Amino acid sequence: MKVLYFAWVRQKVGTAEEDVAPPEEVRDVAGLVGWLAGRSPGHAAAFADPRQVRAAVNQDFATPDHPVRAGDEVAFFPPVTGG
Amino acid sequence: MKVLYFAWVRQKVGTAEEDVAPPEEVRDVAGLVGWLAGRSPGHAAAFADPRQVRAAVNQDFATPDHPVRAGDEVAFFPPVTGG
Amino acid sequence: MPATPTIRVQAEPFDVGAETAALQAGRTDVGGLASFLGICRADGGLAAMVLEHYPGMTERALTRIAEEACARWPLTGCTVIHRHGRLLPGDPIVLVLTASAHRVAALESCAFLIDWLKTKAPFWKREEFAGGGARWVEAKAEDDEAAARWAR
Amino acid sequence: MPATPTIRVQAEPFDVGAETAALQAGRTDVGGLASFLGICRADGGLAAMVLEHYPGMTERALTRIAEEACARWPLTGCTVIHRHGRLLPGDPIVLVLTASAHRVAALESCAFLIDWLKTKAPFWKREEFAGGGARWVEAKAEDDEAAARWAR
Repeated sequence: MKVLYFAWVRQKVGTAEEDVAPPEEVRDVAGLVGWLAGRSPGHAAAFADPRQVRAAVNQDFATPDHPVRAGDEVAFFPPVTGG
Repeated sequence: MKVLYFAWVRQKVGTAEEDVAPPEEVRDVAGLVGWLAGRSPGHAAAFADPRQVRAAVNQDFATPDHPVRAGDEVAFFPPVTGG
Repeated sequence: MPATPTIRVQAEPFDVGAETAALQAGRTDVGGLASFLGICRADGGLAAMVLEHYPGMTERALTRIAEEACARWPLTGCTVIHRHGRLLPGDPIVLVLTASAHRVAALESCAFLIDWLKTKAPFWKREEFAGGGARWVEAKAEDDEAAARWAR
Repeated sequence: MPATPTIRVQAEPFDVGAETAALQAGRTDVGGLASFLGICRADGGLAAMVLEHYPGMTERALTRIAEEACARWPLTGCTVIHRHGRLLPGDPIVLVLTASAHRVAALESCAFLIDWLKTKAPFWKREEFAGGGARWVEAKAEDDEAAARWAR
């Protein structure tokens, strides 16, 4: 599973991209957030307030209950501010 | 008093501009329309349906009860269609 | 102080890129620039469009409409250019440009300007057709309705 | 058939005049062209704005938003260009252009596109200040509200 980070989420995690293999119990975005938060202090800081973080699965915005599977591209980032 | 005509009002009257000296009883736009309509068959045709004709006095849109005086610039034209 | 609008009534074409650049030139407080460009369509065999106007009153009416926009919205600038004379299908007719620190002010004032201009600026369109016929364009009730939504 | 939008995500500047001309080129059915140009402001000592985006998803999101506009309004064409990377005060950031036979469709769809883009396209702005500080721009509730008025 490829995980991407953008903006301050990327800065806090300390990397823009990583390949991860979460355990079987991680079945949705919320589960993945919980599991990723345990990987490093940077991850923990990035996900400290999950309400501030948005997600996309395979390049579509996704809610916390959206399923994630091996092979997915999952991204985490703050609310968008383009335009 | 200078009277200007635009668009099909101009075409029906047959002139773009004329100097007129209406009698004293002509005190407002509606009175002027009635008086002008009697000047020629072209004028009569232009003002046959006064609801189709708009007016301006001294370059501001004016209603039929707007006063007109010697020295004014009065214009008659169809509803505008610019833009 | 409200911005001073730029108003031009001309037979010549205009340059959208140059007018856009002019509203930004030398300043860094413009966050959004909205524009509307009206173009001559070739509907139903239209060969040409002749735009008649009322010199003097036209400039006066456009200035008043633009000043009203500058008073209602916090604009940094505003440009209205309207052509007259004979135009061919594809030719630009009118350009409304509004600049502001914020997008909503730019977008709303641009829509306001074109809606008001359609009902308050003394222009008349005559359509000439390939077959030789011609007719004066009639005013549309929907244009009055569009302008009325800005009344207050 | 709805028009096919033109979508570009690029570091380079764009040319408003050329993009406007491109939506008209070779056709005479365009009666109105609305545009919104977003520009980098120099608020509060801003020295530069760095725009980060999500390559791949960005193009996908912009295409989806533009296709939605082409489905909702009778557009003859639509262009969305969004820059990324480091921008200076006065630099253009985003261009939305919509063309239609009728002005209301062009104006409404242009406002729709910029409102939706602000909440649905994966861009993030980082402001850098003359003093050396920097901060990520926070999303605004008013942008969500602006986008929400197009929900149906």
